[in-house]
Amino acid sequence: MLDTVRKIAKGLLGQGTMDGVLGLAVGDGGVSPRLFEDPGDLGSLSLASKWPLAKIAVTVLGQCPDAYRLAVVCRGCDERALIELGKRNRIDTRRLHVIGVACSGEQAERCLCQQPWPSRVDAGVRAQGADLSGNDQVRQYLDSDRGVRLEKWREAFSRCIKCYGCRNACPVCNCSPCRLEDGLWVNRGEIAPDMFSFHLTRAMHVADACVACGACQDACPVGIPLMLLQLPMRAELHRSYQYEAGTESERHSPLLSNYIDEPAGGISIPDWTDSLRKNHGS
Amino acid sequence: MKHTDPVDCILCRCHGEIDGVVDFGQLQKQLEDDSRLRSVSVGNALCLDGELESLAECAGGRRPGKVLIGACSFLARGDALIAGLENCGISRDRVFVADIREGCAWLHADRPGKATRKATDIVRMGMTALRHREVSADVNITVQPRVLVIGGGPAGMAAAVAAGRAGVAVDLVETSGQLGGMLNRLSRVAPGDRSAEAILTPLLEAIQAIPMIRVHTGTRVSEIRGSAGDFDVSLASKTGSARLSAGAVIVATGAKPVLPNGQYRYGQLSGVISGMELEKILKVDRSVGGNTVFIQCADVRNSKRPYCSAICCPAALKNAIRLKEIDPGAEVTIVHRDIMTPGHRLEADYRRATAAGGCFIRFSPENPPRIEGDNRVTGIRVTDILAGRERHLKADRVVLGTAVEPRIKTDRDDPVMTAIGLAADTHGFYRVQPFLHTVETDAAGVFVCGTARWPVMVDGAMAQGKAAAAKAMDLVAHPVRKASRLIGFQAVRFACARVSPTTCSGCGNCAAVCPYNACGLEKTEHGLRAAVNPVRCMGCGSCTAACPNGSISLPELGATAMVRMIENAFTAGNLTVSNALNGVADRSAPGCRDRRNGGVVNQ
Amino acid sequence: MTVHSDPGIVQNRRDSEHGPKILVFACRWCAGIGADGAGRQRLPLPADFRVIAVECASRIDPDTVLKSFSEGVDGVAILGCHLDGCRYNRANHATAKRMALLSTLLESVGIGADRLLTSFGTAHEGHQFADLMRRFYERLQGMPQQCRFETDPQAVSGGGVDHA
Amino acid sequence: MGPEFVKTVCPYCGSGCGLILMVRDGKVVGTYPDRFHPVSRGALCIKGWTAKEFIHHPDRLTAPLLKSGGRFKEISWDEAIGHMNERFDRTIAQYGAQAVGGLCSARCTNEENYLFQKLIRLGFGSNNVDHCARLCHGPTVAAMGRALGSGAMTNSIADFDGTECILAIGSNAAETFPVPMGELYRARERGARLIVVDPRTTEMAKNADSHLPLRPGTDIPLLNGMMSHILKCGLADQEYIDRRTEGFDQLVAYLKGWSPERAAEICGVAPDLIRQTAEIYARSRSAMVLFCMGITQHVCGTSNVFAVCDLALLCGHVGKDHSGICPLRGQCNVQGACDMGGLPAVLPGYQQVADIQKRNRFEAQWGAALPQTPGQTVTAAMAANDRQIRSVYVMGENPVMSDPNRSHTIEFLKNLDFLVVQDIFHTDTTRLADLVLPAACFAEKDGTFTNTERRVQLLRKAVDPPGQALDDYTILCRVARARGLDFTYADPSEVMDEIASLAPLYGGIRYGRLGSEGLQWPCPDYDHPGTPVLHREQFSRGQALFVVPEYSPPKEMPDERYPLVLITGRMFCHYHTGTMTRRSPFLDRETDRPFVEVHPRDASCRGICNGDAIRVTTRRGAIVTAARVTDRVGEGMIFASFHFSEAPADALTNDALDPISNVPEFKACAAEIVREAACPDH
Repeated sequence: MLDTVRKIAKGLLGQGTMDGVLGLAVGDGGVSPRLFEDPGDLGSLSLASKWPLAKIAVTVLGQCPDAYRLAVVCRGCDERALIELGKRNRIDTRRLHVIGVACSGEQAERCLCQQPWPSRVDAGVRAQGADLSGNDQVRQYLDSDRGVRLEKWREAFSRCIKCYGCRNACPVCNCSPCRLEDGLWVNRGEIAPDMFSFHLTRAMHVADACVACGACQDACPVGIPLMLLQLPMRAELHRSYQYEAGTESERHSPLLSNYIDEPAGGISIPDWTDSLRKNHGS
Repeated sequence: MKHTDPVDCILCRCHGEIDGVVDFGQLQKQLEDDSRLRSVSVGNALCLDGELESLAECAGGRRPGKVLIGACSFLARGDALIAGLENCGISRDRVFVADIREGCAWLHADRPGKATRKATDIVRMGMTALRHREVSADVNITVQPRVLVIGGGPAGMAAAVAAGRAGVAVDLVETSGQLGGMLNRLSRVAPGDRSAEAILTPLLEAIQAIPMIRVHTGTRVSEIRGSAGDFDVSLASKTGSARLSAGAVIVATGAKPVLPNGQYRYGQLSGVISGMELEKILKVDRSVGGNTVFIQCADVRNSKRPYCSAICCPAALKNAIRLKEIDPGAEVTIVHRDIMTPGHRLEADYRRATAAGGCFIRFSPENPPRIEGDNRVTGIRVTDILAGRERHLKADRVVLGTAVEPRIKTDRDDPVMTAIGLAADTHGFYRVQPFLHTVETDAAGVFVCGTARWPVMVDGAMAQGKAAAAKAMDLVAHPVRKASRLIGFQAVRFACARVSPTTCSGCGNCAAVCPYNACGLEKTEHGLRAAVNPVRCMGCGSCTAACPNGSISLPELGATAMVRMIENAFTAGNLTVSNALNGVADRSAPGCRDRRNGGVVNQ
Repeated sequence: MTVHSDPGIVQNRRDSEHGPKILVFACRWCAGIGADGAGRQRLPLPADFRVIAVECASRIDPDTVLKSFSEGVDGVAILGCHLDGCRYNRANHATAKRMALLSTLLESVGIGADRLLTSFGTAHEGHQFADLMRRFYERLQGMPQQCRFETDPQAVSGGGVDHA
Repeated sequence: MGPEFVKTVCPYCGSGCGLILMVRDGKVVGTYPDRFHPVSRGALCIKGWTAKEFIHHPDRLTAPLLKSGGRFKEISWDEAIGHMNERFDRTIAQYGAQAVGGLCSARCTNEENYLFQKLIRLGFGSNNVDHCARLCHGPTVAAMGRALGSGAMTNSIADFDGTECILAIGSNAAETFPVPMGELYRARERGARLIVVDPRTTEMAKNADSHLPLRPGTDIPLLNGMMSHILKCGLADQEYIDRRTEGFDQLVAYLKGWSPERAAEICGVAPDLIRQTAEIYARSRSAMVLFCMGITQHVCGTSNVFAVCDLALLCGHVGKDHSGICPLRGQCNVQGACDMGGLPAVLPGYQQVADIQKRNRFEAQWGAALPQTPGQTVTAAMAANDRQIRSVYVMGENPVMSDPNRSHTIEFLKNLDFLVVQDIFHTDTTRLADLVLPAACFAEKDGTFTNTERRVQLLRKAVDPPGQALDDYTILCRVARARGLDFTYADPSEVMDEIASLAPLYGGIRYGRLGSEGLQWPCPDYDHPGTPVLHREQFSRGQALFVVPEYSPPKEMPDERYPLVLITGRMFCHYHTGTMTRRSPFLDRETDRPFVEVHPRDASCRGICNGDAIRVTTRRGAIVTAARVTDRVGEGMIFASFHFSEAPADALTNDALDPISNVPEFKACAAEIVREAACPDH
C-alpha cells in the first residue's frame, strides 16, 4: 500500500503536475507531517496510523504562493474536510489533488467512522464502516435515558481545561477571532468553561460542516467524547435533508436555505408549527 | 453613540394602570441603585402632551444623553412617545420604550411582587439594549426618474399609461410582437359583454398619445442589476440588445393558461377543447352551433394547484351566453363544482346565462363527469349531486374551464427576477408583502401587478397596474431617497447589516442565507470578504445568525446588546446562578458580573 | 379600568413560589403583537418569563439560545411568524432548521429538547400567546429547575450577601 | 519552498509534551501536537497550543546591553564577554572565588545547565550554583534523596492509567499540569478513586471522589493521622516493610501519640474522613501519591515530603507498577537542571561535592582542581544579605519576580558589585543588571529537556534567534574559551556524550538513541532501554528509610492585624513570572489583570463586591489588585497568582526558609485585604 502511494507521489512530483505532496514522514524524531517537494526524499514517506492532514493543508496552502499546487495523502475524512473547506472559500480545491488512502477496519472502529475511504481509493481496500450499536460509550452517552445522559455529559464537560484543542484541531473550524475567546460569550480566566456557551456552541457552529474525522476527540487531553456530540446532529441532517457534510461539493449546507429552495428537490414546510406538539421522547 | 453615554430613565404611572400593580417605590429604588442610570424620574401619563417633553428637558438638560422610557408597549403609545421626543430634538436612536404595562402590569395583576421584579428586569434589559445600541449606516440613493414596466398585458399597459400621464418616463417591454397580452386572445371580456377591442384600443391610443412611454415589443429583459432607485436593465431582442436605467420596476408578466393534458380525454377526442381555444373560435367564426357542455375546475383546485383561478367561471358564463345568442336552439350546460361570480356584474352575467336557457349541473370532485365518444365527443355522463342521480348529456363540443398558472415554478427558474430579490410563493406566483401591501414585493423598488401576482379579471388587473404605477411614482418622484426609508411596511428600516472586514473569513454563509440577495462576497486585498448592499438590506438579521463569529452584525441589536440583555433578564431578586443543570463553576468570574450583591450588574 | 390590588388577598402562594424561568425571543410582527394582545386582554400569566423583541426570528442564532441556558434560564421560547408568512421573505425557515438541529443536540446531551420551544405562527393573538406560555410553563414545571431564587430582595436586610 | 515541520518539546511545564512547529521563511507559523508522543498523545494545553506566539515578539532582546549611567547601550559580543570576565576576575581577586555566584535555569537545556555549572566551578572556582528548584522541589530532592535514594518521580505519567487510587496532596494539576491530568481522568474512568487534599476547592477537587479541605500548612498532622489509623487497623504492608525498609520502629513510636482526632483538631478535616481516606489508600492494590508545591513550599517542606514517603512506604505503594510517589515538576527542565548539578552541594548525577572520589573523577575529566566546600543556596544568600557574594551570573531566571520578599531580593541584587543576566526578554531582573546578554528561546536551539518522569527528550532548532542573540550553549562556550578553558564541542550532542561519561544516571544517553520517545534515566549503559519505574527490586540506597516527620506550623500564623492566610500559586493560562505567557496575545487576553480569590463571607464583611479593586497587605509589602469573590477558597483564606508584575505576589510572601532545603514558605503567610475602589463600570 505504501509503495503505491510513493509511486503516485513520485509521478506527480516528477512530471511537475504538483509542486508538493503533503504526507507523513518517518524521521529521526519519529512520525511527523512533511511537505515533500523533490521526488528524491519520498523514501521517508510513511502511512502510520491516522493523522488528520486537512487543517495542516489549509495552513500550508496559506503559506505558499498562489499558484502552488498541493497533493495531499488523504483518508476519507481528510478529503471530506477539504471539500467542506472548499465550500467555505477557505481553500481553492482546484489547486488540490487527493491521493486516496482507505482506512483499516479497526481504525474505522476507533473513529466510529461510517465511510472509512475517500471518493477515489488509490491505496488500501475499503473496510466496513463501524457499527455504533456495540460501542459502550455510545450506549452510555447517547442511548441511556435523559437523566443519566445529562449526568454523564456534565461530568465529562466539568473535566475540560479549556485548552481550545478541540477548536484548534477541527479542520472546518477556522474563524479568527473565534467567538469562544472574545470574553462575551464564555467567561475568561476560569476553567471548566460553561457547558452551554462553550461546548454546545462549538458543536453547533460545526454541526453542518463536521465530517466526523474525530480530530477534536483525539486532541482532547481529558478524553471528552466530543465525537458523540456531533453524531446525533449528522444523523438528523441526513434524515431531514439527506445531507452529508463533505460528500457533494456543490451542495451548500441545508441550514442556509429555506425549505422551498432546498437544493434536494424541495421539502414541504414541516407540519409542526409548534414544537410543543412534537414528541421528543423521554 | 458610546455605551458610556448617560441614560435618563422616565417611568410612567399611566394613572394607576401600571403603578396599581407595580410597586413604583421599590422599582425606583432598584433603578436608582444602578450606577448606569443618570437620573430616574416618574410621570403620571407621558402620552399627555407636555409631560414627557418637560421630563426629558429637565433630565437631558445637561449633556444630552439617552432616554429610557418605562411605559406602555410600542404598539400602544410607545411610537407616539418616540415621535414626541423626536419633535423636541432627541433622535429615535437615543430612545428606548420598555413595555411595563402590556408586558408586565396588565399580565400579572394578581402577582404584584413578581410584577415589580419583572418590571425592574424589563427596564434594566431596555437600559442595556439602549447602552449597547449603535446606528446603522444609511446611504442616500440618487433615484433615476424612469419606470420600467415588464409585460404589455392590460395590467402593464394600465401601469404605463398611469405613470406616463403623471409625467414619468416609462419603458414598456413586451416579449410578444404586440401589446395587449390576454386581450388579443379574448373575444369578449367578462364581466358584461364588452368586446376585447373595446378595452384594448383606448389603451393603445393612450400609449400612442403619451410621448413619455417608449414601447419595446418583441423584447425580453435579459438582466437587471443594481437596486431600488438605480436599476441597470439590459434588454435583448431579435434586432439586438439595449441597456437602460430605471428607478422602479413594475412586473406585469401575467400568467399562462394551463393546457389540461390528460384531463377528460383532452387531446384524444376531437371536440374536447380548452377555454382559450373556444375564445379563438368565437373571435373568428361567428356561427358556432351545436350542443356545448362546459366542465369547470379542470385540473385546478386539486392538490397540485390548490387555488381558484377566478377567471374560468366568468369566462364560461360569458361564452355560454354568446353561444345561446348564436344558436338559441343549442343546449348549453355548465357542469361545475361551484360557480364563482363575486360582485353584481358577474351575478348579472349568471342570471343572463340562466335566462338564456343554460342549465347548471353540480358534480363532486370524487366522481367527475366521464366523456363518451370514440374519436369525436358525443356526450358526457355526470352524477348531479343536487338531483341525486346520474344524467346523460349529448354534446358536440366539451369546453374545459382550465386554470391559469404562473410562468415560473420556483425562484431558481427565473434568474432575472431572483437577482433583484423577487421571490415566488409556494404556488409560484410572485410574492407580495403580507398585511395590506398589495403590490409591494420583498425587493425594494420592485412592484408586481396583474395575474403575475395572482389570477385576476382584466378590470382587476388594470386596477392593480394603476396601483403599482402609483407606488412606483412615489419612489421615483424624489430625486434623492434615504435607503432606510425604502421599505414598504415600515416607516424606518430597523437596521442595516454591517461587516467588520478584519474578522470576516469570507465563508459565504451570510451571502447564502440572505433572503434579499443583499449580502455578497467581494475580493479585497486580504481575500474574499462579505459586503452588504445597503439599499437591499431589510435588517432582518438572518446573516448575523448564520455568521459563526459575529463579523456581520446589526448595529441596532448587536451581539453585546443581546448577551447583556440575557444576563440582565433575571437579575432582580438576587438570583444565584450556580445552577443544577449547568453545574459548572459558579458565576464568580473575574469580570464584574456578580449577581449576588443585590443584583447590581455592571453591564 | 384601573386594577387596585388589595395586597392582603393577592399576596398568595402564586406570588412567592418561583416557577421555571422562561426567556421568550418574540419576532416583532407576529409574536410581538400576540404578547401585546395578551396584555391588553389582561390574560393572567405566570410572571417568570421575560420577552426580548427582535425584528425577525431569524436574528436568533443557537449561540443566543445556549447563552440563555448558560445564564440559568429553564426554558427558551422562539416565537416567529408562520413559516410561509414571514415578513422577511422566509427568513424564519433558517431559524426553524437550526433550532430543530439544536433541539437534537439538547436532547442528546440530556438537557431535553422540550426546554426549547419553537413556534412559528401560533402566537399571533393574545389568547394564542397566553395558551402557548401556559402549556410551556406546565411542561417545564415537571422538569428539574435550572436555578434557584436564593432569597427575596426584601427579605435580605442591608447589603448582606447570600452565597451559593 | 513550502513550510517545514520541526519536532520539539513544549517550553512550559514539566509534562514535556511533544510539539510540532511549522516553519516558513525563518518564522514559526503553526503549532501542532505530536500525535504519537508517549506523554501528550496528540493533545496540548492552552499554553502549548500558543507556544509560538512569543517567539517572534518585538520585545525580544537582540544585542548585548551594557548599563552605563543608568541606561543600557548596545555593545558587541566580544566587548560584553571581555567586560564580563574582567569584572568577575576583579571580584575573585578582591574577595576570592566564593564571592562569585551563578543562577542557572530550569528553562534551559541539560547541556546548557551542565556547561554553566562547569564554568562556575571550573572557570570561577566557586560552588555557588543554584536555580529555581530552590523555590519548588528542593525539599523533594533532599527528602526523597535521603528516604529512597533518588529525588525524582518513581513512576511514569502513563502509570497513572490503571492504578486503583490516586492521592493528590497540595497539587492543582488540572490547572498547572493539564495534559497528564487526562491520565488521571482515564484512570478514574476505569474505576480508580481520586482523592484530593488541598485547602482550595480547585478544579481537580471538584472532579475528585473526595476532597479534604485542610488548613494551609497542616499536611503532616493529616498524614500522621492517616498513618496512625493505618497502623491501628493493621493495614500496613508488614511483609514489604520488613523486606525493604528500615527505621520503622522510630516511626511507630512517634505515631503512637497521633490519632485522626488529634489530626482533625489541627488540620480541620473531619476525623472519619481521615480514616476513610487512609483505609482507601491502604486497601487498594495499587496507589499513586502525587504532590507539588502545596507540600514543598512550607517551612516544614522537607518533613512534609518525608511524611508522604512514610505513608507510601507504610502501605508498600512504591517501586511497583501503578504504585509510586510522584512529585510533579513545574518546569520543562527543572529535573534536568538538578540532574546536571545546578545545585551548590551536588555535581552532575547527584554526586556530592564533599565526596572526594566523585570530585576526583570530575577533576580528572575536566583537568583542573574543583572547590571542595559546597556553595551557598540563593535563598540563604539573599536572606543573609551579608555581601559575601559580590557578583552573580544569572541565566534564564527572574528572581525579582519569583523569589519571596521582593524588596529584600531587589536590595540584595542592588548591593552586588556586578550582575550579568542572560534572558530572551527584559524582565524586572534584567533592569537591575549591569550587563544583559540576549539568549535564544526553545525554538532556536538544539538540546535536551528532562521532564518530570525523568524522560530525556530532544529539542530541535526550528528558527534562528533574532538579531545578534545567541543560544546559551554558544554564549557559555565563548565565555569559557575567553577564560582559557577547553570548552570545544562541535555541537550539543558532544556535551551530552561528556555528561554521559561523568553521570552514571545518564550513562547510556546519546542523541542518536533519543529518537521520538526519548529515554527515562537511569540509563546506565549504551543499550539500556531506560527505567519507567524506579526502585523495583532495590532502592537506590538499598533499604528505604522511614524518617520521623517533625511538624512545625507556618512561620506566620494569622492574627488580628493580618487575619487571613495568603496562598500563592499558578493559574491555568499563565506561566511563572509571565515573561513568555504575558507576551502571548492569546494567553494575555484570557487573563490580563491580576486578581485575588476571596471567600464571599470574608468579602461581604469588608463590603467587597466581585471585581472591586482591593489592597492586599502583609508585613513585607502591599499590592492593589482585583477581588474575585468565589468559594474556590475556604473562609479565612485568599489566593493570589504571581504572574503579574503590576501586582507582584512576591512582594507579600514570607521569606522564612525550610531549614534543610532552604525553600521559602510561599504557601502560607498572614495578610489583610481592604476595599480600595468600586469595580470599574464598563
